[in-house]
Amino acid sequence: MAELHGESPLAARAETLAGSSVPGAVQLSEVAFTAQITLRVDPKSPAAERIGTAVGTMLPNQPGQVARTEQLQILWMGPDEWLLVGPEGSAGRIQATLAEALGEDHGSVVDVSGNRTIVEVTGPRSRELLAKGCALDLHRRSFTSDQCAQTLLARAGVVVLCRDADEPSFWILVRASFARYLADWLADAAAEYRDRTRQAASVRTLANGSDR
Amino acid sequence: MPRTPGADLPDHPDWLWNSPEPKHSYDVVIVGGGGHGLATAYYLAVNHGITNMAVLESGWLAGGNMARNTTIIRSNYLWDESAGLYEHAMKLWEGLEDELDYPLLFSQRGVLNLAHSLQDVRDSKRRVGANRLNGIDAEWLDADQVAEICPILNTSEDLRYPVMGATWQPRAGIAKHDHVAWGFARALDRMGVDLVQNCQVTGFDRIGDRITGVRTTRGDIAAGKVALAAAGSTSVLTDELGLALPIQSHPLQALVSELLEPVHPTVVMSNAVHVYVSQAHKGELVLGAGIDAYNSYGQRGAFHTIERELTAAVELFPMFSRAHVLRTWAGVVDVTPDASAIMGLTPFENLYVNCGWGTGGFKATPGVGWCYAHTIAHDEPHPLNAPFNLDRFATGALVDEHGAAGVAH
Amino acid sequence: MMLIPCPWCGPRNETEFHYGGQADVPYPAEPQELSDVEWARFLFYRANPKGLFSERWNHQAGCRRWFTVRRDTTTNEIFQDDSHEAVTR
Amino acid sequence: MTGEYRLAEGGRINRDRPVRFRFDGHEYEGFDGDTLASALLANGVHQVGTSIRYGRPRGIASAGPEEPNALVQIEEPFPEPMLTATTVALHDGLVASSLPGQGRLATDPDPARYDAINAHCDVLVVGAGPAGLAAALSAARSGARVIIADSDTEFGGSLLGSDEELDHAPAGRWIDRVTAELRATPEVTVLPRTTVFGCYDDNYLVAVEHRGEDTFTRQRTWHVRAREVVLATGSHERPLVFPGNDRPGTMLAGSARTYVHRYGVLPGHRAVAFTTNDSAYAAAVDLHDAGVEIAAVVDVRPVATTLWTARCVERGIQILTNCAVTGTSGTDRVSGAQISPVPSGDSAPTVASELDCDLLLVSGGWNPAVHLHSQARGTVRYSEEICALVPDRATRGVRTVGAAAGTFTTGECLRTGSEAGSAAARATGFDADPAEVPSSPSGPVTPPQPTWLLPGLSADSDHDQFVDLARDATVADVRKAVGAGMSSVEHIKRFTTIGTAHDQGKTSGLLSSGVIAELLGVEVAQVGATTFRPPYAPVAFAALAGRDRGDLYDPIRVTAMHDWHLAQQCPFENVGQWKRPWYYPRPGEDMDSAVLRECHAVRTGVGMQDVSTLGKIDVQGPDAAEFLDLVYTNKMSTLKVGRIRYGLMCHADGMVFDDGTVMRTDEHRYLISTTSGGAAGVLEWLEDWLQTEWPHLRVHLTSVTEHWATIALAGPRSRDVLARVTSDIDLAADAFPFMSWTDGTVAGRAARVCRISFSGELAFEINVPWWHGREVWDALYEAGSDLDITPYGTETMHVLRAEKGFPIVGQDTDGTVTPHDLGMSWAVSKKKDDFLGMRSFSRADTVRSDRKHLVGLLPPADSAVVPEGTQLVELSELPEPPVPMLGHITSSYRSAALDRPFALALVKSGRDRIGQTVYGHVGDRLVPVEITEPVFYDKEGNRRDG
Repeated sequence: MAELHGESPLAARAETLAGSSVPGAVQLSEVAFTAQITLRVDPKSPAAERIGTAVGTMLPNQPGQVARTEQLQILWMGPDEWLLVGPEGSAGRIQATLAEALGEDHGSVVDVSGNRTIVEVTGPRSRELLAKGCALDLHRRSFTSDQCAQTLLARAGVVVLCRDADEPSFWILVRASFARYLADWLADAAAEYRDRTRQAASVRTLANGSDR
Repeated sequence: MPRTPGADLPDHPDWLWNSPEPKHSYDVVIVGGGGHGLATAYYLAVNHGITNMAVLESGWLAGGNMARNTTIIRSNYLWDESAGLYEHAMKLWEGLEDELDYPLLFSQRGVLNLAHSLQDVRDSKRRVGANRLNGIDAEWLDADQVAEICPILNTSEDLRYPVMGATWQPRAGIAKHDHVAWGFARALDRMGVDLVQNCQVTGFDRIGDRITGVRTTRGDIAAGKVALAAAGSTSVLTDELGLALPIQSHPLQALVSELLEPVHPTVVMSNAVHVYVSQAHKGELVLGAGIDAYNSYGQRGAFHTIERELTAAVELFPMFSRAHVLRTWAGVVDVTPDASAIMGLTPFENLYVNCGWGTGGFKATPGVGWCYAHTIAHDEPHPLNAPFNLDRFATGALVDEHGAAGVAH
Repeated sequence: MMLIPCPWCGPRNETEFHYGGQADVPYPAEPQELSDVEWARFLFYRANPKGLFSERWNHQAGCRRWFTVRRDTTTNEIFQDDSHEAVTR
Repeated sequence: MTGEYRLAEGGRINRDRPVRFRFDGHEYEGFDGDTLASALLANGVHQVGTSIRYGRPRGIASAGPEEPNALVQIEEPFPEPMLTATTVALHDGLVASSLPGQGRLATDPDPARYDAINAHCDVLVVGAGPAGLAAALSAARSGARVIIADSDTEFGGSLLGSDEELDHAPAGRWIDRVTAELRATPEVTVLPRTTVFGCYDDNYLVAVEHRGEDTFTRQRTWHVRAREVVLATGSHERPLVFPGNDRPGTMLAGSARTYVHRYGVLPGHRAVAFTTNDSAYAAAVDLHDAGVEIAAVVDVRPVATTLWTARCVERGIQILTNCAVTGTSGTDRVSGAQISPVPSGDSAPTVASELDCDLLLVSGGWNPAVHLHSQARGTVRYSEEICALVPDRATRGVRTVGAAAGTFTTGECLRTGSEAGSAAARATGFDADPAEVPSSPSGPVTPPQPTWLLPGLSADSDHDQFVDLARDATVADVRKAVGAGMSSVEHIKRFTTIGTAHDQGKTSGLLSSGVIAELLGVEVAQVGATTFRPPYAPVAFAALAGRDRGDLYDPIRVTAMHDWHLAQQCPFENVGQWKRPWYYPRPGEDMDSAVLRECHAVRTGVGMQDVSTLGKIDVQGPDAAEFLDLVYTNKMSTLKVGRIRYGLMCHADGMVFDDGTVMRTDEHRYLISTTSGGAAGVLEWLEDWLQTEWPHLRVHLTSVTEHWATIALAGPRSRDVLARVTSDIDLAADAFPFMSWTDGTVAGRAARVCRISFSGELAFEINVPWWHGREVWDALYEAGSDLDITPYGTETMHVLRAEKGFPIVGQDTDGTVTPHDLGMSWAVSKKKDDFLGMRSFSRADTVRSDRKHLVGLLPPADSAVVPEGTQLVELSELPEPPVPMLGHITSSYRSAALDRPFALALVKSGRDRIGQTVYGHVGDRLVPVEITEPVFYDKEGNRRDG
């Protein structure tokens, strides 16, 4: 649906990401054009209830919790703030649903689809790769599937979303203007895996790798 | 075998100072035996004939920020008020080695303040112009001229924030901080001034709003006048009097490398990327960074500050790549809302305050001593420190040395 | 690198936060009624204790919420206020 | 002294892998597993340099990071200054040279890669000696996440330097078994060659991993956040102070053992051991068994321990108790040691004998490595028993065990280590029992006899008694410091420079405290020691800089149209982290001509600029209007839906800190814009007031900066261009008035179009979602091609706004400027009870009539542009400094429209000086400039509607 959506923030880095992907280590790719809506509402209010009913799941009330429906992922962003991520083209529909459920009550619904793009990081070394710039404990004991966190990755503010803790898969939501920086940083961080496929010298470090 | 040139320091004199017991009473008691306290006592004695005086130090003499700073000396400040005081200090520095008869290793190797953005350039030229009109040596240099003065500096375009030029003060430089403090201390000792160490001031004696002495861990001491020179610890003292001061104490970190063959001929400061570097006399690189964000008296800072500082250092000086950090440390600097000091009278009779020097205290040392001594002796500020009064925060007549904000639009 | 307990996101590295200085310094109710000296107190004067300090932090890189902790300025030990209520300046 | 130094067998070196290297110009061979020091010793090279002050020959004194002497300069594979030969792992192609004082930095760029990684664990074990391995094992078996790090290339610590048996088998087997188990445990990270050098708040420890010269990443910095820490950092042997104690061939006793057992190297052939404790006996015995002739063990204690006496007697090693080494002979290497009975009182020692030797082993006891414990704000105390500093009070979550805690028998180290490991794991919620530990035959250790200064020696010998070999500091230096009145260890350290070298006093620190204590006649405990500061061992700058280099030093923020700008090869301006097009030179154009052309195009035709970088914040809620009235100086509640108003923000101190437009999109909804550099700061500042001061206001803030790509279309022909790409917006001035906005379709994309102008010309600002930005930009560029539509950058934008007298926050202001100073009192509401900054406008200093005002300046029409930053003075000739200054030029350009230079300036009472001539101080010339109104172009504002 690119004709609908024009040019994604990382279109110009598609090759960089693909070229940095190393089978058996990490795969990097952009997940572009998702619909992203910021919702602000008092979680204890009837409006929050109505919204939960309308979208088909209660708004997650635990920090870092992610609720899923068939169409949506609802990320906890703050005590009265959520980010709803849906398939491309659905921003209008989501806004309408939320606005209707919100009614006259105090809250806000803002289309921020263009604000952030998403870098998908998968593969057994995903955690190690992210650990090079992310101070969060991403160990599966501490950061499980359907958990998210707003934090820093390298020098960019990001939302890290754990899609799968067992077959490591993460979404990194990053501001569009920072996306190229982050892609370049990730590519540089992944360079050693590409190198390892060439170098036997890597065996020792693999054995001592921290991604346990 | 010849000794390595420059790898060592000149010897100290055979005698420095006594460590006397405090007397029960003095004409003047100075609280704080750092550079400012010692210099103030020195000029009180030399310029104003006051020698029945004690300098009280809670720990070991000159063991606070005086022992922890990066020893940069310059006077190229923007505003007339600052320029006046710092340039007065600079002139005193230029005669201090002879006056104290002590090898201070005062080296006028110049200071470069780098500009990394168009706004840095505007601000730099503005400051250079102000300096020159105030009679302070200052020049604006473009990137090529900067490279001539400091060839090891990366002035290429590929820096994330390229060096677009710099201000240059040739008379600026460095000195050996301990030697400066010890030079003053030795002179004071000779003039019969008591330098009392391990003597913590815990409170004040007062009659109404008149201060009559101090209480210390080594007994009460009566004093005709009490002058505070305690930098980061000033508010701890004034809290005893319910005297509020607009200062906040922050960690300021520095570090030093191993001894290296001379490579760095001058002093380079970059506010934009938060690092300043000189190569000291023995050959070690001395680096400082910006202050840590939070209040602290811990004399220790956070490691990410050091890492960021070294990243900037290696970007600016690629050849430093494999130099090694030998030691890191931190001082406690007292910062004011306008990044300028507070020096003058207080609401209390016979109590004087000098604080808020933030990161600029060392370079001002003799100037502070001169002006603060005048303030204490005459019970009124010297013209040079008159602007640095407490009232300015009420009137709004600040001396804002933060420099211009980042350019917008 | 301090671990600062965000009441919402939990303990995070100091680098995720912006320091807000002394807590509980409310904006004066009637600024126009204050003398210049009183106004200056609000603008420029903050406590600077050696020891326990009630201070504000903003979880800039996280949930963007401001909160208050009590920290010992000599050891950096932090004692968190339990309340999730909006803090006062 | 000649002969073979490498043993025929033994040691942990790989004799199948010889390694060739060069030192001081000579070719040598060693083995894989050697350090540079062990390889040199194996080649009979003992002197590796000369001392820093006196140029005295110095040899290898230790086998570890505590080495005070053996400093080397690495020449190849890449120059690196000042490493200790005892810690440089030997590798092919290594070329090194001795280093007498100052290291040398490479002039070529460092080709190596360095990076950093964050790690978390339940238990971090620092040190992989007996205590550390046992601790890690106990913790690991509980399932806890464990990291164990050790500086050395292999685990084992002190066990590597002995022939100790564990469970009646060589200790090496136990080491290998435990290491293998740890590597095989899923939640354990094993980090050899990794030095933990810093311990910071909340158990944040920093380490550097030396991954090897041949690896992709040469060094990696580890940032470890540990819930519990076990410090098993071992101890450093302390040398002894006596005349001639610096001659090459003088070596710490324990280190000599290490050379024999670990490297299969004999540090000498005939040795004298001088000691105050048992450890030199172990060395003497082991060296004897390895084939070294032991001339004598010289023990200051009146009686030696039975155990060691027996072992010496078995081997015919003579023991001289109550004796001391009081002098050495030799030139480049020790050739003899003078032995004297320890004199009683002050009677001078009488030299009883001189023993020939080429190796002088010394041991003054052991200093626990309390560095990290102390960095963690743990306290230390002086232990009279072991004559050293030991951990006292520990901080939460930090345990110190083994030799680092003053425990010196292997059995105890194993036991306490195992217990600490399980205790640490338990503290993190794991059910951990202490792992069983192997049996160790090592007997009790008798404490050393405190020995700092040998009594009775004449003062002349002070100059030969070295306290800090690295700094060439002697007893004479300490005596001089004390004689000068110094009593604080901190002062004496600075006076003598003891402890300030590369080793930061690992061997000299406490030794100097002992010497000071004796000279002052006080207890060592009173003297204390200087503070332990990070790093524990030197760390390369580059290792800490990691990968934040070049373009990754700081994020480069770009807009949706960035590739188009790149294609024009325009120079960019760094604005905060943003890259913004500065100007778009055509072939052969310099900046001035390009900017003049761009300005002319906007004034006469049409130009376009990428203004996406401006911050945008969505403000929603029933109290949005009230909130904006509080944070802007002017009134926003009266703004009608569909309209736009310019707004100024001041801090409470009344000084301007940001500005932008406020668009009312709905009764309860606004979209405000901020400066490009200020966006994040403004949002946080707004949240601050909203959350902490006015939580009762029902308002929500959402940053939407990057949601929108924004294009400014400016110039008299801008309406024509826009008309070609939009059908559903009536662009007529009356239908679409200045300072209003409308939604519509532009180039087939949904857009929000505003009629705002920063140039004074008819202008439109087109906002589309980010991913349509490039496409719409292209469409507009295409649509305007026949009108020669001209893309322009920040410079032209600055010129055009300056012609209209619009200030730029941060350029025409510097944090000391009020709206009134800017002549923008019109933007300061008089109808509001309060807003941020209002109270400050009535302060004594802010009501001064002679404040600096923003005014215009006109230099002579034919003159050059006066540089920005130029100071202004009143007199046409410069008096002697200090010269009073009136203010400075904040913006200065050549105007295409006016065909002359012009400027904006902040000038004292500027508005009262309009018409006056003042002088700009350029270089050392004075340039006359006339003070004018700040608006130079279209004062009446006729052009904004086209």
